[in-house]
Amino acid sequence: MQKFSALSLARKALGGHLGWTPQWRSVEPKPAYDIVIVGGGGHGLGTAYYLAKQHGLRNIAVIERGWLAGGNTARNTTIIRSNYLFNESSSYYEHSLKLWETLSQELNYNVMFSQRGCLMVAHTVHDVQVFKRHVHANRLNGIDNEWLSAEEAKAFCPPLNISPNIRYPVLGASLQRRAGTARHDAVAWGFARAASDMGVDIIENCEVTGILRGPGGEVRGVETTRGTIRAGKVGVSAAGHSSVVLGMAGVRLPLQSNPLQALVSEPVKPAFPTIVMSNTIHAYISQSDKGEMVIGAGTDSYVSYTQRGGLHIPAHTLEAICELFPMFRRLRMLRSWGGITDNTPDRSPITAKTPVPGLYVNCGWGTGGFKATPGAANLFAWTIAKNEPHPINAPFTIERFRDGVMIDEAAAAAVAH
Amino acid sequence: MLLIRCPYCGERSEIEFANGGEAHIARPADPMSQTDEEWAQYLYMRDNPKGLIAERWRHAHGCNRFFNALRDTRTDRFVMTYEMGRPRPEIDAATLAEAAR
Amino acid sequence: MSDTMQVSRNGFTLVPAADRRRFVLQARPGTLDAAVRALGLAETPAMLAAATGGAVTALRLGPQEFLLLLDPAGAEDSLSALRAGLEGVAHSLVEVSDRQVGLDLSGALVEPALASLTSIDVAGPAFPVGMATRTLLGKADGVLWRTGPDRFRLEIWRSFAPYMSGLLNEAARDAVF
Amino acid sequence: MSQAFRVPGRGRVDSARTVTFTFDGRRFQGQAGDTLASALLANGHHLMGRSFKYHRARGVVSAGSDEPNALVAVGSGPALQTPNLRATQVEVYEGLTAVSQNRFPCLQFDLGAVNTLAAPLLPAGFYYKTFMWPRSFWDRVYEPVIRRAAGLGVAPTAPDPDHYAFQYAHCDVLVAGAGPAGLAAALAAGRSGAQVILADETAEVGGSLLSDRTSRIDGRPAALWVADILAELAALPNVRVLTRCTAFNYGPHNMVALNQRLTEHLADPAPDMPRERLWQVRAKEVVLAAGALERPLVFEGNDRPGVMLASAAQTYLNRYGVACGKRAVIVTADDSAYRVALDLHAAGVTVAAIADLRPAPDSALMRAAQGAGLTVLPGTTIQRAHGSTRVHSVELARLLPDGSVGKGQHWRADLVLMSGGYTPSVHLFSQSRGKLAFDERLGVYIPGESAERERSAGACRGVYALADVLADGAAAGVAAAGAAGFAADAPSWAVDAADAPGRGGYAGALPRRGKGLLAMAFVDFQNDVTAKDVKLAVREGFRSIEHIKRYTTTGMATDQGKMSNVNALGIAADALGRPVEKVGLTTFRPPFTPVTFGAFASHARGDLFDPDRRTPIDPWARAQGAVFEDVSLWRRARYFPRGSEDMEAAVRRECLAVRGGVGIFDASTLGKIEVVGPDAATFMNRMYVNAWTKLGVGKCRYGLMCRENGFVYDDGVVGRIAQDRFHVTTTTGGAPGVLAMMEDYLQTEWPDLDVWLTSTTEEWAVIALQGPSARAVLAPLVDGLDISAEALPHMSLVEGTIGGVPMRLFRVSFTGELGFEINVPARQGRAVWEAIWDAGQAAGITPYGTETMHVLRAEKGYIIVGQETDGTATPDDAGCGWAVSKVKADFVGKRSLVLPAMQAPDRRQLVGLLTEAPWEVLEEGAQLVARPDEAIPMHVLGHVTSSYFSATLGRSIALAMVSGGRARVGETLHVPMEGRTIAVTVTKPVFYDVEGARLNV
Ligand SMILES: Cc1cc2nc3c(=O)[nH]c(=O)nc-3n(C[C@H](O)[C@H](O)[C@H](O)COP(=O)(O)OP(=O)(O)OC[C@H]3O[C@@H](n4cnc5c(N)ncnc54)[C@H](O)[C@@H]3O)c2cc1C
Ligand SMILES: NC(=O)c1ccc[n+]([C@@H]2O[C@H](COP(=O)([O-])OP(=O)(O)OC[C@H]3O[C@@H](n4cnc5c(N)ncnc54)[C@H](O)[C@@H]3O)[C@@H](O)[C@H]2O)c1
Ligand SMILES: Cc1cc2nc3c(=O)[nH]c(=O)nc-3n(C[C@H](O)[C@H](O)[C@H](O)COP(=O)(O)O)c2cc1C
Ligand SMILES: [Zn+2]
Repeated sequence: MQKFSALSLARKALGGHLGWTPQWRSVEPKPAYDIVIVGGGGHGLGTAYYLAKQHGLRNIAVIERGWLAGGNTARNTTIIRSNYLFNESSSYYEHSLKLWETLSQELNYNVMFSQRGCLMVAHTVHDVQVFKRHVHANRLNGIDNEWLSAEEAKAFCPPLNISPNIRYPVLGASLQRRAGTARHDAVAWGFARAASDMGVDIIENCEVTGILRGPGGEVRGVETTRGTIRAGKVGVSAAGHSSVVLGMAGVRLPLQSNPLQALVSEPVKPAFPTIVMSNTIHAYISQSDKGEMVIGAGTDSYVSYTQRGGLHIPAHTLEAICELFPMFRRLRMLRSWGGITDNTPDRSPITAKTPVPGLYVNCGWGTGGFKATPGAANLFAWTIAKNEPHPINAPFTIERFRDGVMIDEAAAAAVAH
Repeated sequence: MLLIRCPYCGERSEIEFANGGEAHIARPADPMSQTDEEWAQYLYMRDNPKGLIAERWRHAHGCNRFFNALRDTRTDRFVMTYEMGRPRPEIDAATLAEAAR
Repeated sequence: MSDTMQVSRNGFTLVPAADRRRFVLQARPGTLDAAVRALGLAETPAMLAAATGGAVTALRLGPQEFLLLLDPAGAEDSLSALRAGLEGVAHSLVEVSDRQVGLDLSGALVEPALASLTSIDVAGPAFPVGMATRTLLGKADGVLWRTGPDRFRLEIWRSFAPYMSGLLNEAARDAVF
Repeated sequence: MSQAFRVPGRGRVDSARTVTFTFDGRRFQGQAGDTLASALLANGHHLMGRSFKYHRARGVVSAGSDEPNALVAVGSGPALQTPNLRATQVEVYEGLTAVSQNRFPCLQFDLGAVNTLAAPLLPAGFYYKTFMWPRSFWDRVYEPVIRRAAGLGVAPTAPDPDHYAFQYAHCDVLVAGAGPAGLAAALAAGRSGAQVILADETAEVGGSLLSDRTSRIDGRPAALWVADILAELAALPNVRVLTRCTAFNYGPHNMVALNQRLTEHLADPAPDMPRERLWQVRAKEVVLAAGALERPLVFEGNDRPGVMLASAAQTYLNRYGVACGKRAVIVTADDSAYRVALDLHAAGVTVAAIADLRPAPDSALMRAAQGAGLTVLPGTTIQRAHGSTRVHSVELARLLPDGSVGKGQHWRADLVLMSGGYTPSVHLFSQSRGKLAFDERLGVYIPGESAERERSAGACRGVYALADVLADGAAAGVAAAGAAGFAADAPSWAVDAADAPGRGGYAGALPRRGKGLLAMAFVDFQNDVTAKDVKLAVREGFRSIEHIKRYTTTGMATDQGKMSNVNALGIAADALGRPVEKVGLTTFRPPFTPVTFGAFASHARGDLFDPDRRTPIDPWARAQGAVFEDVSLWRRARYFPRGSEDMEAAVRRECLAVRGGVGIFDASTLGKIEVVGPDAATFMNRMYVNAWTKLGVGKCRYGLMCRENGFVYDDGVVGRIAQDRFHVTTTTGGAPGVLAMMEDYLQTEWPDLDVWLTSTTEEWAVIALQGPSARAVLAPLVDGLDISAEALPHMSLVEGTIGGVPMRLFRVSFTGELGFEINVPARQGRAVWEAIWDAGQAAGITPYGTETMHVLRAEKGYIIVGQETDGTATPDDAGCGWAVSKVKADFVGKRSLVLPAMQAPDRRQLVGLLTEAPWEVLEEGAQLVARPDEAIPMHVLGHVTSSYFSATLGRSIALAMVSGGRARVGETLHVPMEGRTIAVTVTKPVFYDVEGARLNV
C-alpha cells in the first residue's frame, strides 16, 4: 500500500502525480472464497477489513451491486454520536465512536472525523425530561453528554434562535462534545484500500441474485450477475436491500425500507460550528468542510426502493431550519437526494447470525447507521469469524422480536440519526 | 408527492394520506393460540418487497377510510387501489411490466 | 377568538358563518339512505356532494359519514324525525355543534387563496358548487364546501380557527401578486 | 468609463433608462433590462469572482443559470445580503448593490490566490492523504484552515424579514421552458382549451430567440414573433405564463415544483409582496422545453476572465447590446460559433481568428464567415490563454494528422470564445426517472423512454434547427393536450434561418503539446477541478463516474455540473479507455438551480409554523397571567403565578389550595372520542385491556390501552353514557393516535362491528373542579341535580345542565380529592368556568395548571403515560396490572403480554422514592444504582420518572421505574449525580391517602 502523508504527496507532486496507483483493487470474482460479504458500503467494507486485520482471514470478497459505497454510505448526513439511552445501544455506539477517534490513523486515510459536538435541542418539558434521562444514563456509562441551558446552547451555537417567542422555544439542549461528523465517502474508501491491501477482493458491479444452500440448508455461496461464487460463510450488509437479499435464503426480516431524504445548501463561509438536532420539530443540520449546510430531512412514509421521495418532506425540514436559524432563510437548496433505509420496529439494528447456518446479517441501521460504521463492521466481523456474537452485539438479534426483548430507542423518545 | 386514488374520493395528493404498511396481514383470529414465532411473524416480519407491494393507506385527511393499493416499490407507480376486505387482485404480466417501467 | 374572526382583503373575505347545529351521522350506506328519507332530503348525496332540504344540509364526507348542518330554528324537528327514522337501526349520531366553527370565504381571489393551503384542485371545473370534502389545509384538517362560484364554507375544529384564518389572511395577501 | 462596450442599436435593454448600481463599492451604470453581468460587461468589467480552491480570478463564462464563476452577493446588511447569486441572473435596478465573494482583501488582489502556487500539492483528494498527524491538529489547525478557505459567499447573520408565498396548481399541460419549442407547445395546447402553465426561468419568454438577430419566422424577426405569440398566449384565459420561474423539481406522478422570483429584480417592491413563490403543480401532461447548454472547452487558462462561451457573447450582444471585448478569437467544434462571429463582426468587434477543431469544417455559415473576411483556421486547437485578471492573448496550434499538436502561434485577444457544442438540458427529464439514451449522431445523451406523462421538445432533446424546433414544440403541445383530453391542431410557421447548430461538438480536454505538468485546464470552474484531477482519480482507481465526481468534486458546484459534466465525462472516458456511453452520467437531482429555503418554508413561520391550539378557557388563563407549556399542538396553562411567585412557589400554593379547599383546572385538551353503536362494548373490550361489558350506564372506568406489542399506549377515563355509547377520554397528545389506531382495527380487522367513532375533543370544554369543597361549590350551580356522594359516587357520571347549559358531569379525580369534571359545549366553556369561579370565591377557589396537576397525581401514584411509561412498559410494569382483565380471551396487546420477557421479574416496575433529606428534590431522568461506589460503567437499576416537592407532605417525593422494583420496597438505592450521590428509599408509589378515603366522600 502506498503510504499517504504530506511527504508522499510532495514527492508525487514532483512527478505530476502520475505515480499514484489504485487505492483498491476492483477485481473479477474468483470461483470461491472463505467468506463473502454482500454489500460494499462502509459496513461491508469495514467488515472485510476487520476480518482480515483482527481475525487473520484473507480469502474474502466484498460484492457490491453498483459502485462501491454508493448506497446509504454515499448519502447520509454524517452525524456521529453515541449518547443513546439504553446500555445495549450506547455500548454499541460508543464502541464505534472510540474506533472513529483513531480511524484516520489506523487506515492511513483521513476520514476527516471532526468532533465538533452535537446539540440536541429540547422544546418541551417532555423533551427536557427525556434528554436529561439520556444525560444521566450516559454519564454512568462513561459516555460524555451534558445538559446546557438555552443560553449555553446559544453560546455553543450562535445562530440558534432561543427567542422565547417562537412557536416552540428552545428550553435547553443536551450536548455530546465528542460527537461529530466525518467525510462519508472517505470512510468507505479508506476501508476498501486497507482491506484490499490485505488481500480482500473487492468486486464492483456485481449483484447477488441468489444464495446457495447445501443439503443441510447451510450456506454454500452466492449467485451473482457475474456468476456463481462459492463461500463457506456469507455476511449480508446490504442496508436498504437487506430484506431482498435475505429473502433469497427464505429469511424474513422485521424491516421496512423507506426513503430518507437529505439536502445541502450552496456553500458558504463557516457559519455553523456544530451539529444541531431537533426531534420535536425535525431539523438536523451541520456544515461541511466545503461549506454546505448538510440537512437531514424526514422519512417518507411508504416502502420504496427509488432513492427519492416527495418534496414536502424536505420542505417540512426546511420550515424547522428556518425557525431555528432564521438567518438561513435566504440560503438556497443546492441539491437534495434520497437513500433507502432499512427500519426495524424498535429502530435498533440487527447484527447477528440468521436461522441459516453460515449466513449472517448486519442490517436495520435505518436512519442512523453511519455513526456505527467502524463499530458494526468490527462486531460483525467478530460474529462471522467466531460464529457467535461479541457481547456488545449479542442483544441485537432477529429473535429479540420473537422474545419481546426489544431495544426501543425510538419509543424511549430518543431518535434517529 | 404521490398521487393516490382513494376508492371513495378519487385522486388526491399523498399528504392527505397515512401509509398503513403491508396489506393482507390479518390479525390471527385467536392470538393466544399462536406460538411466539407465529406471533412475531404476524407482528413484525414483513416481505418488504422490491417490486409489487400490497399496502394499506388511510385517507386520513379526507374520507378517513382505509383501503389497499398495489404499487411497484421500484418505481412508486400504482397499479390500482381497492377497498378494504377485497382479496389481493391478480395482476396480468403486461400491467406488472408497465408498473415496473 | 374564533367567533370574531375576520379577514377582509382585496378579493378575499373571511367571516364567521351563520350559526348551525352540527352532527356527525355515521352508519352503513343503507342506513344513510334511511336517514336521508327521514330528514326529507330529495336523495342521498353521492360521495363529496352536499344535499340541502329545509333546515338540513348533509355533506357526504365518507362512504359511511354525513356531516349534518342544521338551521337552529328547525333543528329539533329534523332531529326527532331522524331519530325516529333510525330507531332500532345501527348508527351513530353525535353532536359536534361546538367542535368546529364555520367560516365563509368569498371573493374573486378565494380560489388562489385556498390553493395556497390545499393540494386539491379548487378550481370551478374540479370543485363545482355543491361539492364538499374534508382536506388538509396547511397543517390542519378542514371541510371545504363550495357554496357559490366565489364562495366556500370552511368547517374546522375550533382551536384551529386562528391558525386557519391567519394562513388564509397571508394567502389572500400573496394571491394579489 | 461609462458603458464603453455598449453597442448602440443592439439588444433589448431600455436605452432610455439608465440605472446606477454598485459592485464592490464602485458605481456603475447599466440600462434597464440588463443583468448584473451584462451591465458590468458593458463597462468592460469581466472580473467577477474568485474560485473555490485556488482563488483564481474569474470572469463570467455564460449568460444564464449555468454560470459557475460570476457569483456575487446582492443586497446589503446582515439580513438581506444574499450570497452566491449568479450575476447572469441578477437583474439590475437603481441602487442595486453587489459585492464579489471568496476573496481577501479584494477581488483584484486576493491573498488566497497563493493557493494556485501550491496547486501541485493540492490535487484532487489531497486532504484524504494528509493532515493526519499529529492527530489533535485536525480539529484545531487543519480543519479550521480548510473550512475558512472553502465556502463561497457569506451567509446572512440576521433574520430574513421577507416572506414567501406558496401555491398548489393543477393544469392539463405544464410547459417548462419558453423558448421557441416551449412557446409553440404552449400555443398549440392553449388553443385547444387545455389549462396550460408555461414557465421560464428568465425575465422574458423567447429563450434563444431573444439572442437571435437573423432568423425570420413567418417573415418576422424572431423576437417579434415571440412578442406575437406572447400576446396570443396572454389573451387566452386558460394559459398562465410565468417568468422568472424555474421548474426545479420533477417529482413522482407529474408533480413539478416551480420557483418564481417576484421581487429580486425590483428596486422598490410593494411591501406586501412575497419575495418568491413556490408552486407545486400537478400536471396531467408535461412538456419539457428547457433547451440546450453550450459546453466550454478544456484547455490551459480556459478560466481567464475574458474567456467565455460563444453563445454567451452572442446573447450579450444581441439581447443586451454589449460587446464582450474588442478583439476576439473564437475556438469551436461546432458551426454555431460562426453565427456568433458574424454577429460580432457586424457589431464592430474584431474577430481575429476562428479556430475550428474539426479538420475540414464546412457549412454555409462558415463560408459566410469567410466571405465576410474572417480568418478561419480549420484543424486548429487552442494551447493556452494568457493573462491574469483578463485574457490578453492566446496560443493557437495546428492539430496534426497523427493526433499531435503542432507549433503554436500567439494571437492577441481580449475575448476568447469557446464552443464545444451543445448539451441538451435533460435535467428535469432525468429527475422524472426518464431513461436517457445516447445519441451517436450528436454524441450526447437525449431523453429516451419517459417514465411520467411527459415529452421533451426542441433543443432539450437534440432538435436544434429552428424550423424543426417549432414543429417539434407544436407537436409536443398537440400530443400533450391530446393526452389530457383536448383536441388540438399543430400550428405551423415558415422559418428562414441559416443556423445549424449542434452538429459538431467536443467532449473532454483538448489535445495539447507536451506533458504540461503544471498546466491547469479547468473542467469544473467553480470547484477548480482540472483535467488532471479527473485523470488522477481514474489512476487511483475511481473508475465509476460517480466516484470520479465524489473524489474530485467535479459537478458538485452550484451549477451542478451544467458547465462541467460532459467534459469530465469525456476526460474520464478517455482515461478509462471506454466510450462515453459506457461511462454514463451522474444522477441528476433536484433542484435544477438553487432554491431559497424560505420559499420551502413559506407561511410556516412564527405563529403559523404549527397550529397553536388554545382551549375556550385560554383567554381567561392569559388574563390571569398564567405561564404556558406546549403539549403536542396545544398550549396549556402550567401554573398561575401570583405577584412575584416563581413556579415552585406557585405550585406549592396551588397544591395546598386543592388539598385544603378547591381548585379549578382546564382539562379541555384531553382527547375525547365518542364510541357509538350496538357493538360499542365489544369494540371497547377488544381495544382496551379492561373489561367493559359490565360497566353500567352512568359509570366510569379508568381505561388502559396497549399496542399489539403489549406496551402501554394511552389511558384515560371512559364513561358509559348509554348502553351503546361510550365517552372515551385520551391523553392530550395521544388523541389523534388513539383515534387512528381505533379506526385501523375497526375498519381493517373488525369491519363487521356496528360501531362508529367520532372525535369530540373540541366539542367539550372540560373544567376539573377538585378538592374537598368541590361539591359545595358545584352543587348550587347544577340546576337541581343531586350530586351527593350517594347519588353520584366516585367514578360515575350524570347528564344535566349547569346554569342551563347542557353538561356531562363526571365524578372523577386525578388529584386524589373529591373531584368533578364538568363537560360543557365548548362555546359555553368560558362562561361556565367563570360562573364556577365566581361561585367558588367564598371557598377560596384557586386556578391551577398542569404542573400542580402533575404533583397532585404523583402524590397519589397515578402514572402519566409518556412520563412513567416510555413505550417499553407493560401495564404491570406501570403498576396497572389490576386494570388488565383476566377473563377476556383477547384484547390488543394480550398475546404479547404473555411472552416470557414480558413477565421477567427484573422488569422495571413503578415505585416511589423518598430521599433522606426532605427538601431534596431528585432530578427527573436521574439514574438509580444499588452500589454507589461501583466504577463506571455502573450497573443501573432504573430511573426517576417524576419528582416534585410535595407541599402537602412537606417533603420531596419521586416516582421511578426500577428493575424488580416492587420487591425492593424498603431498600436503599442511590442516585449518582455529578459530584455526589443521593441515597433514596424505595417505597410504594402512593404517598398520600393510600386508602383513598378522600375520594369517597
Ligand atoms: C439521507 C440519509 C441520512 C442519514 N443520516 C445519517 C446520519 O446523520 N448519521 C448516521 O449515523 N446515519 C445516517 N444515515 C444512515 C446511514 O447512512 C446508514 O445506516 C449507513 O450508511 C449504512 O451503511 P451500510 O454500509 O450498511 O449501507 P450502504 O452504504 O447502503 O451499503 C449497502 C450496500 O449493499 C449493496 N447491495 C444491496 N443489495 C445488494 C446485492 N444484492 N448484491 C450486492 N450488493 C448489494 C448496495 O448497493 C450498497 O452499496 C442516513 C441515511 C440516509 C439515507
Ligand atoms: N445559439 C445557438 O447557436 C443555438 C444552439 C442550440 C440551439 N439553438 C436554438 O435554440 C432553439 C431551441 O429552442 P428551445 O426552445 O428548445 O430552447 P431555448 O434555449 O430557446 O429555450 C429554452 C428555455 O427554457 C428555459 N429554461 C430552461 N430550463 C428551465 C427550467 N428548469 N425552468 C424554467 N425554464 C427553463 C430557458 O430560460 C429558455 O428560455 C432553436 O432555435 C435552436 O436553433 C441555438
Ligand atoms: C455529507 C454530504 C455532502 C454533500 N455535499 C454535496 C455538495 O457540496 N455538492 C453536491 O452537488 N452534492 C453534495 N452531496 C450530494 C451528492 O452529490 C449526492 O447527491 C449524494 O451522494 C447521493 O447520491 P446521488 O444523488 O448520486 O444518488 C453531498 C452528500 C453528502 C452525503
Ligand atoms: Zn377518500
